[in-house]
Amino acid sequence: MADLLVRPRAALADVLRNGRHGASDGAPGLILCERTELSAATLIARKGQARALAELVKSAYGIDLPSTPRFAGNQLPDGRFLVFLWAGFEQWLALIEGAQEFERELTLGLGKRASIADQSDARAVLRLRGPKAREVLAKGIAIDLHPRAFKTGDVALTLAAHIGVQLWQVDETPTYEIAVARSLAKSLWAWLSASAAEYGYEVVGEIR
Amino acid sequence: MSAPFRLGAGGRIDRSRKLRFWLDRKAYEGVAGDTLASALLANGVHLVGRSFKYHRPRGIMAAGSDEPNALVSVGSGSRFTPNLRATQVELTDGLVAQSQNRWPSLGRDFGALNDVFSPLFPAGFYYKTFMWPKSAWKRIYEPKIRAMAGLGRAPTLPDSDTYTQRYAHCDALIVGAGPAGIAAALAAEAHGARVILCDEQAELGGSLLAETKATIDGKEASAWLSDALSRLSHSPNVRWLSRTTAFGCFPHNMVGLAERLTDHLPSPSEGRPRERLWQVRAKEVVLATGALERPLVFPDNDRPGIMLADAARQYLARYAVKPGTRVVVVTAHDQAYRAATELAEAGVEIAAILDIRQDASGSWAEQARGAGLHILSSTTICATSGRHRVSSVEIAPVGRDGKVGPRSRLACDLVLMCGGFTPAIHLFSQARGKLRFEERLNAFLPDGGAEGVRCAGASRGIFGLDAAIADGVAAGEAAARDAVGGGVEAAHSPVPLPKDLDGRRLDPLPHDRSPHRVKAFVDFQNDVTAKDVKLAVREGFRSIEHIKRYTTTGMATDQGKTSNMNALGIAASALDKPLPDVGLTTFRMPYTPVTFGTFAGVARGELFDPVRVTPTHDWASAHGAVFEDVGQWKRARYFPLKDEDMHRAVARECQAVRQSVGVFDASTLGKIEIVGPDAAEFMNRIYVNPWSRLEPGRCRYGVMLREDGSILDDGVVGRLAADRFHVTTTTGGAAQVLNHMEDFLQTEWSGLDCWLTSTTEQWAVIAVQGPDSRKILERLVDDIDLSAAAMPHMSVREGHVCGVPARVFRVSFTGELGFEINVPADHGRAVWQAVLDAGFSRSLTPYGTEAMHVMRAEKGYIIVGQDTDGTVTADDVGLSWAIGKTKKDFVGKRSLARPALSDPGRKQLVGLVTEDPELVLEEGAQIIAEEPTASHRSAPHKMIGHVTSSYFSATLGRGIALAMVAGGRRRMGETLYVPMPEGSIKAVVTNPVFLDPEGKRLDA
Amino acid sequence: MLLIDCPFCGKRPELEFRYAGEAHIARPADPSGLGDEAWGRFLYGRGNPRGMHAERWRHLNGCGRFFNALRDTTDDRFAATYKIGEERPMVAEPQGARKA
Amino acid sequence: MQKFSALALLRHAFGGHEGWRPQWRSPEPKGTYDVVIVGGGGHGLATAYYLAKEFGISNVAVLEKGWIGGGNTGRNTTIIRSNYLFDESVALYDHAVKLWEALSQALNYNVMFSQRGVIMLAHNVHDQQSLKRHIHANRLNGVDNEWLTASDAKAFCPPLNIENSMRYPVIGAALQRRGGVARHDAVAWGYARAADALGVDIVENCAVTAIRRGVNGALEGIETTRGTIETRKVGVVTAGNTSTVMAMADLRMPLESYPLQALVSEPVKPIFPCVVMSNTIHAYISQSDKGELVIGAGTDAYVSYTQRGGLHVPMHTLEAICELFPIFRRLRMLRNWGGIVDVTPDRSPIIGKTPVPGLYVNCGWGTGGFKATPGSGHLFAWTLAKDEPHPINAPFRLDRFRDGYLIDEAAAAAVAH
Repeated sequence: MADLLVRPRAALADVLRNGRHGASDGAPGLILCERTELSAATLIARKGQARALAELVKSAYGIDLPSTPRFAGNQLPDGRFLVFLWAGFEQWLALIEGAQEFERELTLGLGKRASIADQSDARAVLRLRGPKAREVLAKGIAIDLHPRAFKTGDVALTLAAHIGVQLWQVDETPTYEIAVARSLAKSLWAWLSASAAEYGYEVVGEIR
Repeated sequence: MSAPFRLGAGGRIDRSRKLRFWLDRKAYEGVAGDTLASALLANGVHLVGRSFKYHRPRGIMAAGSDEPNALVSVGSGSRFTPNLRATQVELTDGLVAQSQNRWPSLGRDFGALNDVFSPLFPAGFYYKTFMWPKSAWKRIYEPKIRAMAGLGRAPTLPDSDTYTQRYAHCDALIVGAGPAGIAAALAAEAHGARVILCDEQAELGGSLLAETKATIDGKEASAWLSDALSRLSHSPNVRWLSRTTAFGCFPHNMVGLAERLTDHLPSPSEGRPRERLWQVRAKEVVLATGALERPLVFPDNDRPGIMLADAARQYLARYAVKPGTRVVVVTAHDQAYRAATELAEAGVEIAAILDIRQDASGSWAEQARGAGLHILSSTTICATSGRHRVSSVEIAPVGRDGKVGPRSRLACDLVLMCGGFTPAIHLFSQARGKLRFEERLNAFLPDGGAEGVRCAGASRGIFGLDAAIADGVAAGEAAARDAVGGGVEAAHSPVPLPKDLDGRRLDPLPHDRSPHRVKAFVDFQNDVTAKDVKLAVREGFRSIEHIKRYTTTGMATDQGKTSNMNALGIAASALDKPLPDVGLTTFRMPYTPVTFGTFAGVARGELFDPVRVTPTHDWASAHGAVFEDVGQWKRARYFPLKDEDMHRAVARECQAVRQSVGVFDASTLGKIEIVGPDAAEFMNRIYVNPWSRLEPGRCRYGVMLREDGSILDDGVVGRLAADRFHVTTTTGGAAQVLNHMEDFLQTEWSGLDCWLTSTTEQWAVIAVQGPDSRKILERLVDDIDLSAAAMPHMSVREGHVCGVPARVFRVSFTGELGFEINVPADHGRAVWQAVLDAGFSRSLTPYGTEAMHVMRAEKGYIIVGQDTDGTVTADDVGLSWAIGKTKKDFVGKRSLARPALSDPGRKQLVGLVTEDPELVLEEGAQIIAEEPTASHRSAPHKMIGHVTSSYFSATLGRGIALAMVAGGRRRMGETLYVPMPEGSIKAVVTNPVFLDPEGKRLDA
Repeated sequence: MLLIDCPFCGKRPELEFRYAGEAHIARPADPSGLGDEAWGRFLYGRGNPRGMHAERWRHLNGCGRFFNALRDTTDDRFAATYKIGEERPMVAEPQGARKA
Repeated sequence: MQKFSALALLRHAFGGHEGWRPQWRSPEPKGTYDVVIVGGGGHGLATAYYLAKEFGISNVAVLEKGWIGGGNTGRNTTIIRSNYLFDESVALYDHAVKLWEALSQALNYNVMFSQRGVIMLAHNVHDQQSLKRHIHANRLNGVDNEWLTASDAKAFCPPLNIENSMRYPVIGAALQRRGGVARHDAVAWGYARAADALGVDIVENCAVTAIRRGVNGALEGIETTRGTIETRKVGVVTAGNTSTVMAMADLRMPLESYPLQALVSEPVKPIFPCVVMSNTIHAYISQSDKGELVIGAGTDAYVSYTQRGGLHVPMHTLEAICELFPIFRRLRMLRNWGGIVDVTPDRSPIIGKTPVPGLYVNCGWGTGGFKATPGSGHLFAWTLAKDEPHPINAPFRLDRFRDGYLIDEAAAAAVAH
């Protein structure tokens, strides 16, 4: 009966509506999409194994495991893009596009040096880009996102409208990504969409 | 109907845009750029309010946020707003204002009787009376007092506006956009600082807005201002905010700003927020908040038409309004001469300038003399008259000996007063800066001590345009240097206090009348007079805080901006102490009142607090589930069919599980993965249970205590491998359990080699419970042997369900054969559906938390937080079997040995069955041992316990309850009593396990 | 809102943190060897000083780490934050400390 | 003592109120006293009053480092109620409510005790179970407390929002009709005036700097900023600063001191007829005689003596207020302030003897001390006079934290499940 396969449903599938929303004049202040294709896992370095783990990651994936609130990524030989986001002391969140049983894959490679837990379904990841991105985020995020203070490649674990999030800056446009606990994703969206409304925003299938 | 007191030219107003507005249903006309106050003055209207206590007629005294008198209600319906200062209300077309605290009308106010009887109402009179007869206080006195008090009416409809908030960060926050503030902003920006500049007024510029003659760097002041503003607005590093009040300074340089966005617009465009709260984290703060003009204290100084001198000058210069036609000026400060001179130039008749000082020699005084104005030095005011507007004053010379000479009368329709200026140090003081008293100014000045906060200009006693600008430049540079660093150097230094400071008057003006008869006001809004302050001192109130609280001076909606220093001066001389020794009342946020909605922002409805939902939430709501809030979670409580009430729905759901099968969403349970070589050791220390011998693939019910011995949480734990545990917690306990575990792992046992990861969000948990549960699961699982032999009760297997990687637990919170399927959350909804489809033929029934509660109660399973509270131990609820007896230590073990926790009289968990099976006890009901006889039916009763859980059990056909009863386990079979208002209910103590005590169903 | 210097994440707003009480109160190695008096002191006795206070914080909505801090309870200024296991830094006792 | 009455007001009116004398003296501290009360707040002044009034001990000094009533007495939201859960707490707080009911007459000072009723809101099933447990326990203790449905609550307090659109809708409430508010300053002044009239010395601007003990460890006297005072009995009633004062006797207390903020709106005409509390979404509100809405915010999260807290705390409180009372959204905050509250592990006070002979302590009232002022003063006076606790405060002894006999009102409220 394993053939009776069921289809996954992303955290925000019920609420995201592609198209233009909020103020309709001029270009949208913000463009957003949910990154449904990602697999995720948490890595925690085993006692005293952080350096060894970093070497392993470097040799296995050619990625320098960040030891500060930053992220680092690399295109794997098979074309998939893998990133490691700093997620606390000797902890990381690993994200990869479309992998089956990502946890198993990582465990094979890194299991001796780190404890790994699948989080592919535990978080919703939003990508947002646009001239008003900082204005919108500043309505609920208390850290300074000014280019002088928060740069491309920086990662922050913080609160957005009282909801715990992991935020990182992808490029200077600026483009940001926000990871949020699955059960709270709709609440975060309620706040984000309300905050973006005055600038007008557009929901799309994906942002490249 | 054009405004008779509006000048034909000048001012920062747009005469071409006429605005119609109403006060108390009378229509007037103003122009764009007016405030309500300036427009009323332009129409010759001075009477706008009534005072708090004596209901005295009051007019417009100031021109800004320091106005104590002219409070009005504005708007109507869902936008009605009371207690606004007419001096701050920007005029809009169609604006509707009402005067306050009067009945039936502003002109004829019955409340004014209070003024007649005022001798009976000195400061604090209400502490001395209204005590007899005792019963009259609640019925008569208090309601009367309350009805008299209060100013405007509260709105009666929910606010239809919205509010917004945001965080901001900068190197230098500059508060106040007068000359000093703008100069500071320019300097800080030039040094590369990120700058925020804010000002409470609609237009930036502060005192520059009333500078009609002065020049700066060779430019006219107004030109300099517009150049400066355009430079600031073109800088990417500057954000400037008008209509924005910095209302509070908070720890670590967090400053709160309230920005008004729509009140000045004719029709608030829907969807646009009315106000915005800024939470600004500034590396450095520059306070350029200016200074407040002080009134003079003399008899009847509160009549409409008696105004602060510089306020009158601003009405003239900014709004082109003549506040009167014949003016008497009374002053202790040179600034008033400037006002007189400029009014005279505008064609206003200056009847006289009375200077309480012996001679005034400042430049402004010289100009006034030059203009031939009539100046009387060493002259005071003894009386004023005019019912709704001042019509004359009685003046008298004051001899060198202080004696008041013969009076003479001067007719006038405007009296201007100036007692000097008080630096606005409110925010500096809030920031915990030190203050020092400056004799020569009769003012407190900032004296360091506030980290990253400095003052500039008049707020630190630096008056005069050029000095203020120079001081602002120095402050802006210094702020940039300290915030940005990197070799930025300050080229200028703060301006020193000038030698020839003048203008120092805090005492009331001398007069020749009986001190008991006259009212010389100190706090205008709260009707506090000089004699009230003296009375407080006479009655033994020595601290200024006591005097303030006893007289209520400084406690009105202006927070004493115009009154505090005068009250302090009067108190000091009454106490015969140097003023600084009397102390200064603390400055509190907000600087001016801030709308509740601005603090609350978008937090309403679903944005009030985040909502947590499970993957099946939408399915459940689509199928009519009734939800309950558990922490932030929404949990389906029951699934009523058609017209079912909760009672019948729950009965049906329970019956399905007991007889065939039901399905339940348990995704909200907390899940923590504990991994590593020392995982078992960690478990042994955190839980009361022993874990070392638990086989991989098996589960155990775990209990953990706080260090004080009380139960923290419980849940089933599965051991997936020798070094890997899958821990479950209660829904509400998940966060604190992880925090508890992390605390010990990180701080006490950092040597242990294991790690904790929350997997609560990763897994959707679908509980399939009931005799038929196995048959249904077998259709969805093919790589796990679910047979009783292969997978006994309390075991766990990893495999696939519907082809999805899954962890399947054979566990039960219902007492039936049952399984809990853990699948990745994205698949939760689909697997849920698959289970429903597979169970269709067996009438599989979704059930909610209520049915779950009933069934677990039938089995005597506790719910932490319902059957236990923070005082209950494992033994209290019969869980001592779970404690690893051989373990030397675990969290909470030592506390269990304390006398109170081993007391034989402790409450213990028992079952209760009512004599009448139909009766369901009330949760929270109290239990007593003896039947209350008629003789001692009345309280107090000796309570020996209370009902923690109580339901009607359809399965057992009776009400059942769990209760905590003192020495309960020794009372099996005893009859106890539950006294209710309607009479007491008999109940028998039983074993808390009501159903299948041997657990046959579990092991099916 | 305080600005707290997390040893792992840097300066962050107080909202992200959870206060966790007085620092350097080590759990006794052998609790069962302690009398009620001593155990009661361990559970409940607190210095609660007016002045420099060694306290625990957890960066709950951040990196999740517990750490220690020295803060003057008379003006809420932090003198230092430091990792669990590190010695309490030497800092001058502030003005006005312990004034009743 | 000059009698206060309407007649007296009238009489003095003719003299221009020149005839009023100080409500209490401003004496220099004497060298010795039978009892010294440290702390001139409501509790301390009440203690001194009852020592003189009920136990004939009038050679008493109340030492206040600042101005009397300047601590939490003058900074709280003045809510008075006795609907606690445990027998011990109910006895303690209802003892106070009974004294409140006759206090104005007893002190000849109108403390404006207004029994307008206190409503505590339930927002979920767990709240309901907990409030019902309180209601039944109170009823069997002879203390009034009744259950209201949401619409009953709305009828009792018309501004209350009971819409289901709320994030946490109101599903019911507990009402104690005898609960209410009082004028906080008047309580301090009234007790000061009455105690002074009985011979008690009230010494302001006098801070204790040291506690002197003899060879046997017993208390012998204290050092103050205004000189040494010999005494055999000292009662410490210094809410907010108890740990600091007790440290002078080398005692480490089970206390932590947190900032507690409160605020008032601008005054408006009567609109709010009672007191409403919601422990679940953290809001406490009533309307003062002057017309201001008096609103309690929560404590800040950390120990502090600054009497000031963060902006986010009043923000959170006003979010709750606006959710519960949408018609107040346009009202404006006039004044916000902070106090320091001593919090015990079980959220119940400590009233009794200490390990130091002659040293007594009354502390740990957390956020709820004002309501207990008369009862606390009376019981503490008893304990000081007889050197043993009154049966009502016996359970609130210091050593309960050694034996574990906690009176845990907070834990009893438990957590959501």
